[in-house]
Amino acid sequence: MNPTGTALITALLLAATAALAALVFPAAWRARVVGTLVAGTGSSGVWAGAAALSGHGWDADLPRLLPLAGMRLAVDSLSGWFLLLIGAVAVAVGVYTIGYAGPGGRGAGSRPSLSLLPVFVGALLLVPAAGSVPTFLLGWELMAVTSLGLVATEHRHHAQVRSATVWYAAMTQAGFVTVLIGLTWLAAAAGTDFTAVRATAGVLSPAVKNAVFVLCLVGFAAKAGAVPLHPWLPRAHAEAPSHVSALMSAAMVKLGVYGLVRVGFDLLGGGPRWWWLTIAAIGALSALYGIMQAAVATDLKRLLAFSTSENIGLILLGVGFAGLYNVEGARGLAALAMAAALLHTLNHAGFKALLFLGAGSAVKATGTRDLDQLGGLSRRMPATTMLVAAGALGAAALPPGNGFVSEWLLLQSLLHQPGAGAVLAIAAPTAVAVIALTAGIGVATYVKAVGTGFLARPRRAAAAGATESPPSMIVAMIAVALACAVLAVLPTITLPAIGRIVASLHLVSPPLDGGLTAIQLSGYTTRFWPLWLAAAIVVVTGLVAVLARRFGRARRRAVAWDCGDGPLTSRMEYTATSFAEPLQRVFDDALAPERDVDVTHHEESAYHVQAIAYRQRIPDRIENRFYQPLLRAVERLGLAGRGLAPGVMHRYLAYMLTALIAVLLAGVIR
Amino acid sequence: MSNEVSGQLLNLCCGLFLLSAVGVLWRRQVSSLITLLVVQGLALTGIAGLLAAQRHSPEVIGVAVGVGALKVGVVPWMLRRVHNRVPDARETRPLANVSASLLAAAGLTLLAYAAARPLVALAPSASAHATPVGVAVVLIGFFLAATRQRAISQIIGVLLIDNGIAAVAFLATGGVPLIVELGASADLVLAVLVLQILTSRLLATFGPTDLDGLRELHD
Amino acid sequence: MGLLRRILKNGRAAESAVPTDRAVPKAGDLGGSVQVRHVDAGSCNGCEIELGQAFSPVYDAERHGVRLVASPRHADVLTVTGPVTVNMAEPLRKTHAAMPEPRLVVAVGDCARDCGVFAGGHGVLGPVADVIPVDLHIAGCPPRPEQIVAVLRGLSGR
Amino acid sequence: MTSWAGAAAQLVLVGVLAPIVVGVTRAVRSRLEGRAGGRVLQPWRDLRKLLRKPPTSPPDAGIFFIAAPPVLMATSVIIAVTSPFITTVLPAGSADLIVVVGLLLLGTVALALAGLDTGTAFGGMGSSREMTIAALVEPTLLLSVFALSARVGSSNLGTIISAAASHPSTVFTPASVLAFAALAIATLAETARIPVDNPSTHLELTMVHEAMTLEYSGRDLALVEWASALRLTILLGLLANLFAPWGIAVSGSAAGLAIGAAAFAAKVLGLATVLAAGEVFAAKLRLFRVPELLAGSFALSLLAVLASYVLA
Repeated sequence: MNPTGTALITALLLAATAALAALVFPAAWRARVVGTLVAGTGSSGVWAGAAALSGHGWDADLPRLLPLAGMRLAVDSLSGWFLLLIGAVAVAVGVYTIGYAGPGGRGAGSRPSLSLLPVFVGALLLVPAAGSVPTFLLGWELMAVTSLGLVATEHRHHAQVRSATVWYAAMTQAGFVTVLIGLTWLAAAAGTDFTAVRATAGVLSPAVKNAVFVLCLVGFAAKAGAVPLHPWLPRAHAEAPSHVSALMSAAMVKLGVYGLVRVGFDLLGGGPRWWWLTIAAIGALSALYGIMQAAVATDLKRLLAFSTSENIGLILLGVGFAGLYNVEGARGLAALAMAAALLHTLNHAGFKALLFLGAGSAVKATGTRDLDQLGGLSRRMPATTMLVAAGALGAAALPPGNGFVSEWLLLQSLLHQPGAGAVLAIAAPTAVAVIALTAGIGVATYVKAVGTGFLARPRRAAAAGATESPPSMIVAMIAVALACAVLAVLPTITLPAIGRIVASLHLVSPPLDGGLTAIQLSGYTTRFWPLWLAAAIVVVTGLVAVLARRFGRARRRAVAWDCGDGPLTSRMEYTATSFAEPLQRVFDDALAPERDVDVTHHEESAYHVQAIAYRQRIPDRIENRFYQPLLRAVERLGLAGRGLAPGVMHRYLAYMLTALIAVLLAGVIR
Repeated sequence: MSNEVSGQLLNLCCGLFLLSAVGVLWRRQVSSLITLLVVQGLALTGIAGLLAAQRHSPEVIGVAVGVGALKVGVVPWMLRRVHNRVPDARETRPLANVSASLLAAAGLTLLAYAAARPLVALAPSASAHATPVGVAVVLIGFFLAATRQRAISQIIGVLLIDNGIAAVAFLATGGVPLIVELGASADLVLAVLVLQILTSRLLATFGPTDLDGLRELHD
Repeated sequence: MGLLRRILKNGRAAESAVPTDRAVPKAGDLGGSVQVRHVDAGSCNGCEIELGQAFSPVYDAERHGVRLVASPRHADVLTVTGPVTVNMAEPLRKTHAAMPEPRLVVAVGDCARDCGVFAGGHGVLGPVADVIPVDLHIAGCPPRPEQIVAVLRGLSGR
Repeated sequence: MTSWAGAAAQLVLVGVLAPIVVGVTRAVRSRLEGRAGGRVLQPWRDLRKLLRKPPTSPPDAGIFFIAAPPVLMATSVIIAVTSPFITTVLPAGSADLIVVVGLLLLGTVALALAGLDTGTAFGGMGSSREMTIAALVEPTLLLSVFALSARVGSSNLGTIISAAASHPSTVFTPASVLAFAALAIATLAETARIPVDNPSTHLELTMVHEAMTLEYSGRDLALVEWASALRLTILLGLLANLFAPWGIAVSGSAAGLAIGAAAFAAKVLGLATVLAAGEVFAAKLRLFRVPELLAGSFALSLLAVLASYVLA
């Protein structure tokens, strides 16, 4: 069997053995064994992805495995890319779990959590490898269910974990239902096997194609956490144990994007313009709203979760514009936009996994996720702080980081207009404005996260008592940081693979060349040297520091200038809330924070105030505007429903009688 | 017996069968309901006997005898035993008053006739034309169970449904295989036993088994 | 454009530069750039007004490279006015300590030199010299802006 | 080789010219205020003195506080070397405008993190405000880039400037005028000049850029001041070259370099004088009026983009 097949089968087998091992081994050894096996699954996933990307397509038919339709696996270059991405994240998470789950048998190290983790990774690998609609749906539902179990790992400790799990379960299953209807409709119209679907996609009636696309769009956008369907994301990612939220945020949400690209470009073979405009619009909305909520979030993992929504928004913008250009006939630019989107999926997987693992190590050491209580970790946990800073550099899309490369590519694809039609003439500048504002606020968000969360003095005893995480967590994070560095400095190593994927999506290969060290738009003078840029920044900084050191005298440690009176306490430091206050005031009407101030006066006179309580909460407006009324309506329906069954015996018999009569009448009338 | 006489007798029995069901709707005292039930049992046994006679098959005769014993003997006896221990004799406040019940019975009978037409068309034998009567009695029994307050009236409603089903079985197929009949009657006996236990326990704990009293249990 | 007309009408308000008097050896390596941080250690604000005038357009100490700065970290010269009160002793010492090494202290006014009229006052701790080492004294209650500019010009050497 | 010579010349020129530009702004301001006016070389004297003084850092400030000045300086130096100020013939061709915007942002982020790392209230206040303003300036910068590069078809600085140099008619289209206005306002915001922030203020509560550097002293302060001066010169230079590209050396010859240097210095100092004069007539905006100003400049840049479509 060719390499892709062997690699994928070994990955799935390893996952199965890891799941069993988790049940068998005692608590002390469980984390170590499962961690290594998950890392093994991940590395064979990477091997499968790499083999698929280098041209070894593979498909296998296992009819007996599933009763009705049998299982069909088909790995082409597109699924190879996502296998590689998921495998890489799984390797890091596997090694990280060894330290994070730790010897104790509770929480992340408990038997159910550690047995579900490999099954989750296996399901993640199964979805892109699926070759037929039933297998895809199986993998999708398996992934949803196992991740649900993992999110609920610590439901005994906190109440909000339970509410997060309920939200997550409801929205994931609702999303799955829409995908189920969409794909089964497609299968009914064009056959269950992907190759059959591709063949008959051309003859499908536009109405069916539009309906299938809309249903799949809703389901996949929900899984990807795009904004109108995002409420589960900040809850699930914040409450899940960090290694799980790293897997979910870096790998699982990407399968939403994979679904969209597979259905939109590959199976249905492109569609009318409004398809891609909706995707781009959803992308823009997710990017802006996600980063605005992240900018004012004070919970570290909630901030990272909303930032995932933002990056998914950017990716969807890339996919949307790829479709738009394709419809306009500018296949070169379409390929460029798709290349930017794909590269950003990998870059985002890199820096987001690093950030979540770093956040996990900080939360494990300090016990709290609230940025207003952290601080001072740079001296207590130097390795974690530097690694989180490296991740933040990538996430904020600043030059030497890997986020900047894919954002640069995305902007380039928007700057060049192919003899613009009216739609593109308006869409492209607005998209550039959205990306720019998102990047700007994103930088502010990550300065807040790193600055208030890790630097200066600890604000609470929990942060003061923090100690560095166990080595296996640091090693995992270093590995991911190195991967991000390679992606930042040599992004061109991914270009041949992206070229092959884009070609398989009926697009021309992207107009990018310029050898190993430069990204050059062929036919234009736009070029950019990620390698030399990063090297220049490092070298010149070193030179300047050394030259300056030669001039003056030694550095002196002195108490910070406190205007002459009492020592500066940690309460005087800027917290995450105060840091984000100007931004929140600027976007006040978009965020609509809820402030309630209640003043308790002295009994004797109303003029003397005893205590003032001030609470401010920034609600998720989209959730309040759409989801709360929906929930209330469902509740009212439920209450009304309860009235139907008051426990009166003959009320039930009456229902049966009327039903019987109705059926008979129907029989009679027809 | 000539064919034509047995045909008339059969129609007589079906008429009696239907009338007794309507009578059950009409009367309020439980004792009169039980006697009407016995009449219906007799009518049903008559139908079964006549059909057995037409078919000359001993098996159907056995079934007719079994049905007769059960419907005329065992069930009414058990009902009377339950009735004697339960003081609330009259159906005080039925949900639908008598005139409304009767109108409903008429409507249900019409519906039964309309609905049973395809059933009759299947096997257009002489007796099959009377199947709508069985269906009508089933609907009426259902209606009775749905609109009566007393637990016992509901039991009688269930019994009517069972008689209706048996009648349909006999009339439509001209004789019911023994096993089917046994199964039906076994269910019947079980139902009556359970209801009897239920009512006696209700009686022991709550006194009058007015179903409205049951509502407080739920809220 | 009333402002423009007034600028053109006023023209240059600064008087001719004041001759410098004795130079201070330690100020040698300031090289014409003096950044001043002012601390009011309990003065009656008479000297503050004169110090303010020293940086006004008329006397314009800035032409000699002297600039007021916000934080002692950025400062080379610390100007202190008024007798050092009990409460201001510690802040004065902290400000002096916060300044990077080649630092000078200029005591402005008689109070800074010998507590002037407030000598023996209830809250007065003593002259500036008792709290931090002083390099230069400017006499006068309050000293004229020219005297202040002359000393500052001496420090900057331009 | 000429490209390296060009780059070296550019680095030296911009490095030397930057403090002078700040000196000129201060001199013009004081002259307009009726003062005798400080020397133009005064900032150099300040730098020389500060470089000799020892830096201090607060007890719990980590690596970020110490590394920020060199990073800030490095980003400015890299932009100075790679962007076409004197000549378009540079070693790696000229920088991409988006990379230049990214590097400026990297410098701002380094300083903001240092401000937070000090653990003082002023440092936090300064970096919070600086990051808010930087977040709001970013769309204006990138949309102006869009307007300028859409016309030429490439966001490479050299291409844009040589295209503008070769046929000057494109410089006076409404699109580039609007883009110029937008970029001018963005420059004021980036370099913390008057309407957004007062560089010579002493009241910490009103500071934005200055508050982050309160803890720096000695050579750290020198690096930060020099880098800020460099950023001012770079942005003024970009404004000058993007919208008045005459005199820039297109060939690598020494004479071309000299003319280019002279033209660049003249243009930048001219712009600095105009900036200083404008500052005398303007007053610092309240912090929460600044977003309205930046929204205005964003609207201008959006109009520039639409104009570049409709009219170009």
